[in-house]
Amino acid sequence: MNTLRVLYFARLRERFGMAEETLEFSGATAADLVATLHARGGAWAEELGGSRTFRVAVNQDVVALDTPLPERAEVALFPPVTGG
Amino acid sequence: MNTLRVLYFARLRERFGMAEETLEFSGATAADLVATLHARGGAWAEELGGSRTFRVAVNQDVVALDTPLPERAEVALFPPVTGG
Amino acid sequence: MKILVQGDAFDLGAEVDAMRHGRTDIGAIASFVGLARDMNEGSGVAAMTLEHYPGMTENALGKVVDDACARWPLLDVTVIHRVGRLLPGDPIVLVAVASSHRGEAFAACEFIMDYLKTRAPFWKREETPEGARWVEARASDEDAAARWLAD
Amino acid sequence: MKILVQGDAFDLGAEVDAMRHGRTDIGAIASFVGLARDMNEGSGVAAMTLEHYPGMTENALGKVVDDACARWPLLDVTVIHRVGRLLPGDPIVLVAVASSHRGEAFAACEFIMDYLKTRAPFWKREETPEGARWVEARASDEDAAARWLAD
Repeated sequence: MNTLRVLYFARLRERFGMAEETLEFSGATAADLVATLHARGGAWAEELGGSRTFRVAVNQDVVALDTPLPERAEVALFPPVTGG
Repeated sequence: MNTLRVLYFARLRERFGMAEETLEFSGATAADLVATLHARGGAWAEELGGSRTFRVAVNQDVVALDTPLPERAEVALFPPVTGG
Repeated sequence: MKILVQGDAFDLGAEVDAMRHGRTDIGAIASFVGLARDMNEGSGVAAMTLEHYPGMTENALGKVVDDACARWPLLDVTVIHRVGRLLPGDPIVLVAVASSHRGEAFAACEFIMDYLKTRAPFWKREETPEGARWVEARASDEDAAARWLAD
Repeated sequence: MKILVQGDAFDLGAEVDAMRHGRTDIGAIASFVGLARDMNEGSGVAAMTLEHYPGMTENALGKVVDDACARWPLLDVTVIHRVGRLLPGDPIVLVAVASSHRGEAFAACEFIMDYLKTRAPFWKREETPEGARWVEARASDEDAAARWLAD
């Protein structure tokens, strides 16, 4: 099992009702983590089900969904950025 | 006769040894004025003889040499600008 | 190089003066200030709150600045981005770029803004008469960043 | 709109603050400061003197700003150009452009600088170890201005 720190920002933080959680994860890739979260249903299924756009960062770099998650990775899910 | 106020700037002012003169002019165009000044010889011939680039402004607008000179025009001769 | 994420206002004049202080090799400083507007997407905006991802934000801004320095011979770069609650008229972001010549300074300043808009993890939440809403990312910002890839 | 030709130094921060003061419709202010460098064309420059054509200078700058306002929806423009003797490191010219969106502000600011360089009657005389010399116009400045014609 891989112990991940998972962070949520902006709309996802609000919709999921949490900014951060620690997760025991048995999958391999970012896509596996998204599938695990999606299976929680409700806002998780709505936001991660494909109709809304989101980004995944692993250890503070935005990555593609097929990226493997390193041990004890910091994973963040968030909407496309809107700064500046 | 047309009474012109003729101004010289930058390198032309230095080479001609004057910033301004009043000139009784019998020609029609900016080219005629340049020919008149060129005929003075020396620095006038060198600067206005075609090997050096210069600009002519009539009443504060840069013009082509075939532009007619209005009555009592303010005519300025100067090198290409180098501000900013 | 100076990269800051802060709640406080910044001082454009002081930042540009700090860049040029004691130097005689800078010929051009291009700068940009982005401000909170009272209108967006057809609605009045009473205030906005900027959220960010501490740590990743500074890393992402650092990479954008590094990319700019790899493309152009820059003498100095300053990027300051505010977070927290801001009112219409408040400055949000400052980018200043010093170079020997103006073309490089303008290009790098616009490049940094375009990439900051698409790569740095900031999110805007606007307070409007219809309630609060998260600002949606614009396709035009993706387009603005993508045009640098063709160069 | 504000166009000034002056001997005194200008204050970038104060000029940009004056543009945005009391307004909430400006989203972007792009600005540029050109500075006197200690080197040009391979020679050290100890000082420079800027000469201009009073009257025509203000008219020419006004036309450049009008052209920019005709091309882009600008909210405000400030142009300040210094004349007289300047030392390396001294600011020479300031252009600041306010608009709703950044693309217009950047484009107009660069456009104004490019046309100012080729249309406004200023001339630089540099003091170098080899003596004083008038700066020659650059073909690259003509090219920079000409590229706006293709748009």
